[in-house]
Amino acid sequence: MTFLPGLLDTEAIRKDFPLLDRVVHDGKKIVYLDSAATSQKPRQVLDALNEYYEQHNANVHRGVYLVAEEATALYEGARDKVATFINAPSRDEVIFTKNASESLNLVANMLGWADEPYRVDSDTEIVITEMEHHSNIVPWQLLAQRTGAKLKWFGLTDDGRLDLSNIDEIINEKTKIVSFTLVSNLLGTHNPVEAIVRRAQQVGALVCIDASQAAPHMPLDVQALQADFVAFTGHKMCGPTGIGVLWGRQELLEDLPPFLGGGEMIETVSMHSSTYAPAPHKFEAGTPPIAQAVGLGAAVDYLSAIGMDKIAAHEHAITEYAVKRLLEVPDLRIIGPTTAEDRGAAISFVLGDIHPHDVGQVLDEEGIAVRVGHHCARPVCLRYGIPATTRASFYLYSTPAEVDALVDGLEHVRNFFG
Amino acid sequence: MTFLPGLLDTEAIRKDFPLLDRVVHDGKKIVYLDSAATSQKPRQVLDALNEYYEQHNANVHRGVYLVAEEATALYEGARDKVATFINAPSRDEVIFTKNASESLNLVANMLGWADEPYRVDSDTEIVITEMEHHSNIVPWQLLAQRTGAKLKWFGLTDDGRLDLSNIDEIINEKTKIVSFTLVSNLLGTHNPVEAIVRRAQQVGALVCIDASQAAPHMPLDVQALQADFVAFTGHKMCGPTGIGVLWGRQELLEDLPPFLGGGEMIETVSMHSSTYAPAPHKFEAGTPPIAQAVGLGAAVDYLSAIGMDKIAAHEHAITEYAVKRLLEVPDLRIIGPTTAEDRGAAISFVLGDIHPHDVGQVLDEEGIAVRVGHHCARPVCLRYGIPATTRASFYLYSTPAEVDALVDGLEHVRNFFG
Amino acid sequence: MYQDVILDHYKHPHGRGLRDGDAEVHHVNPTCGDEITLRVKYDGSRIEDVSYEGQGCSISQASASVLNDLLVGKELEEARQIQETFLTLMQSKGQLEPDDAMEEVLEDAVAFAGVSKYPARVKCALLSWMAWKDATAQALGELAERKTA
Amino acid sequence: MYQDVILDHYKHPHGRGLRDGDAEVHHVNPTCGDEITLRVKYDGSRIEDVSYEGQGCSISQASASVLNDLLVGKELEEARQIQETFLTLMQSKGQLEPDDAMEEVLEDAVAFAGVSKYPARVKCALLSWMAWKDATAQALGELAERKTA
Ligand SMILES: Cc1ncc(COP(=O)(O)O)c(C=O)c1O
Ligand SMILES: Cc1ncc(COP(=O)(O)O)c(C=O)c1O
Repeated sequence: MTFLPGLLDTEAIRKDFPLLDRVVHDGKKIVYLDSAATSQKPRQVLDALNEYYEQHNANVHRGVYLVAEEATALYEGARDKVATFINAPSRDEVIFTKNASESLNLVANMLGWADEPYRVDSDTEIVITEMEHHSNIVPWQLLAQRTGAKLKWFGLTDDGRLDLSNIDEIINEKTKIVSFTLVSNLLGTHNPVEAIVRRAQQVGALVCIDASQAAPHMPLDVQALQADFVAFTGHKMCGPTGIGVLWGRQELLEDLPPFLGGGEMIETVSMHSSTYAPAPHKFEAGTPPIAQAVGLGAAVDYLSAIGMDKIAAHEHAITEYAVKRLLEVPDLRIIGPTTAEDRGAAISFVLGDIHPHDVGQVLDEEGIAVRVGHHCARPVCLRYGIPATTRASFYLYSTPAEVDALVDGLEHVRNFFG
Repeated sequence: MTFLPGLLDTEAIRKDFPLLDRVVHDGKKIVYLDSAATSQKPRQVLDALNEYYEQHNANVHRGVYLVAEEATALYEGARDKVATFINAPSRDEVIFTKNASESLNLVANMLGWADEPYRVDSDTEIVITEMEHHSNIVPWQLLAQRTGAKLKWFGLTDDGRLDLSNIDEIINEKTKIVSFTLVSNLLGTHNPVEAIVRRAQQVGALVCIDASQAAPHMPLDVQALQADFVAFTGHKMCGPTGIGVLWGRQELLEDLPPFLGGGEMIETVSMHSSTYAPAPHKFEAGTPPIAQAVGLGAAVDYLSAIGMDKIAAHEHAITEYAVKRLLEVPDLRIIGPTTAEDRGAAISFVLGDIHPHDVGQVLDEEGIAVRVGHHCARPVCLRYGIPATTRASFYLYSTPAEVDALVDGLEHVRNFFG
Repeated sequence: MYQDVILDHYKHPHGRGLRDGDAEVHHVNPTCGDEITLRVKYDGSRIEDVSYEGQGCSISQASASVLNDLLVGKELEEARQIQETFLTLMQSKGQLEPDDAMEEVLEDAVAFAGVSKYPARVKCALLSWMAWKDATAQALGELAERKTA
Repeated sequence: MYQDVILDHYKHPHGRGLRDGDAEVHHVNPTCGDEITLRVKYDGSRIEDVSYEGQGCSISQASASVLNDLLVGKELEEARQIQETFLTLMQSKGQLEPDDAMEEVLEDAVAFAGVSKYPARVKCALLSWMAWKDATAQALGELAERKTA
């Protein structure tokens, strides 16, 4: 077994994840290398879901009976846990959504309907980057179409980093919002927040950070980031599907208009008009994802008990090893940074002219689960002139042996199509 | 034990619902009479969730590896099940949302951004009713505010029915959309669909039906309803929290613009513009509630195996019995229809001048869980000049003995505050 | 939670009814529809009267009655301390056992200790107290304005 | 799924390259980025040529090569039947064991039976066939127009 400094006790950790015992194709144990798409779930999270449904299931916020009080306490308790996890100044800044995509759409729509000074309209500009996930592109394209605002973006350097050389031109007095990803899901690049935030603050633009690929993998401190909004998604961080988070600065959440209307988000309703509850409830219309919030709370507990800094160190060690081993594979080209510095644990590559679909399919037959395609970041593929990539991504349960299995699998792919 | 014709074998059914064994306040078994807020979940649904997370968890739609194919098949299989459950002409008409509130907001926003002939703007009118849940009021108020359209509504008769006497005036040539609830969550009223649909069709208005309180309780046939959109929510029909459904007619879903932007809902993305996938994916941005859809599929299987007609008959019998018994309680006034005809299994009432909060609290101490307040339908309370109601609501697992427990509890409440 | 003291105040509220005042506020508990209209009358910094009218559950009604008992006749400073002590008690989630000192300050209001275990009802118990705080701010603002005018 | 026949067609595609045609279409598989540009040339109702260029996985490339083999020289009616038979096979979710009759119609294309078990790859296999259908509709529409003009 390969020993790398900084590794977690994966033998113990893997026991918590039932799916990692899954056997596929004639008795091969799964090698799950697709955590950037969605993570596996520890037993602790599934237990929390079951306990919620079996013992405490009720609708939240309005019940005076015991089980309803318990459900409310569990749901709001999950908000407390998430607030602590991201070091939010106030629990009321944590909004539960259905996924990161909804969180990002929520920001875009709030700004479209806002009053000055936040309002995005035809005299203003929106800034994103060329490495965004579609979920941080399309909401802004829609906003630009609907308001007449101009959409601008930072391009990419050849080695997969943001090209900030023209930052003063891209972010200017007209810019209302700058939205970018902390870690790219395709390239793995970890972006320099400070430079962008500083420039945005100079011109009075708001900053929204897509932390979908960061929250699961490293300590996340929304105060240190100095952003105005931070979005992420539960299912990539050991939590259930069906839940996302938007953190926003309190003053903004007070000033900005609601997005979805309905039960839970109101203060008082008459047929003629309604007033809205204070944040976070203002932005949570309808019965919230109660069980999913509880599950996310359990995920946050699970990750925190291990320690986000330890998880980051583990992934760094695995990534360093994986980059090194992958570069040994003939004809393999990494799309994105080719070192483990300032990068996350998702590594995209192309293998000669073998199409990623074929790479993925043959790996699957070996029990190795990787993702192939444009990973919801097609502009990156266009930028590098490739139709798609194969992506292996790692998490706290990933092992050097799995990296080795991937490298062996890729040899097999080369022979197969050679 | 009270015998009523049409009852289900609740002894067997209750074994499927772990929460119904819950003991509260010094050993009292819970009497759960709040299914209109959210239903309890059968073991079969929890098993489906666990099996999904333990064996098949992966992100959907883009994976070429086995588990990803399984996850996709399970998620899309759930869509098939829901389509069959509501007799949809096509599975592609079933959109998964996070709850009924999102479904209703989705319709409102599609119409706000639509081209002619669907576009809601300042020359047009929106029609709802005074008995709507806030989730079918606030989205339309927001749409009216944002577009300048006029919001109109049907009032209520003294006995809790829609007042359709002025239907030809309320729904007129300017009306673009009529949105109303099939069954009221506060009054229990089951509304006459045909008259409203016929008039809407005469003037070329679209019809949206909020079936949140209908889908769990009776056979739902979207073709028979002849509506254009039907919304409902998973957690009230034995499914998980975090999932809702919008059914829409295929031509409409093709013509109408998307709402949330992001991964999954696109066909192709460049930085300059994007094109959208066909429905239902066009309306499902981001990682969908995968496990929750699977759970809803299991719920639909569970309900169908028992039979929606049998469930409706059971609830009718319970409701008839409950109405009769409740009317025996001195000073009790039912808000809503006082017979079991054309009504659902949610019964709201006031008890003399004892405030519903106090009624609910004292009942809770007896282990009886009812909901108190305005039930997210405050205009109904205003209409009947009451601050709030106590609501008992029944489902397939409710028994006559639970009705008796409620009536005994109410006697106790009267003595306590007498 | 339904101590006899609370039920007594509910059935026989003290000081109920709207009388002359320096400021009037209307507060609503959005979750349950409890409402209160409350007026305060100051004589300098002394509370001359707190009058109110409203509809709501026993907890919110009794709490208004207890407030009237406790605050009328007090100096503003002392009233503020009482209000804060009550707030502390209500936010204690049933973890706080009122001691003698607290009982001295809160008198009948210590009976609400049990309510603090029920988050949904805490808002009912606080409704009149929040209204009083708001009305006081308005009244004293007005008085201050009148003085400087 | 990777039958030798498929790999052979992938490595040595038949009829690849763009030649003269009556209509050209460009189809994309949005999930994976596979692309094809395809031209058809008709001689009356006889398919004179199907030429194509594209990038994509072995399945989509091999399927275009097989299409060229099967359709060039055929009468439109027969080509349609072949296309429909292939569609049936691909939508069979691995449940259909091609019989002799089907093998007669599909020749090398029966090798794709295994692909039908993989929903994500079915779209790859069908890409060129959908493009052909579309191009044919355009070409014949144009021809029809030319005739009536
Ligand atoms: C009639 C009606 N419509 C809409 C809703 C909203 O459903 P959800 O809260 O799941 O969005 C409810 C339930 O709360 C309801 O009873
Ligand atoms: C960087 C990034 N942003 C946003 C998303 C969208 O997350 P979700 O699909 O949960 O909405 C993803 C993952 O798919 C992502 O990797």
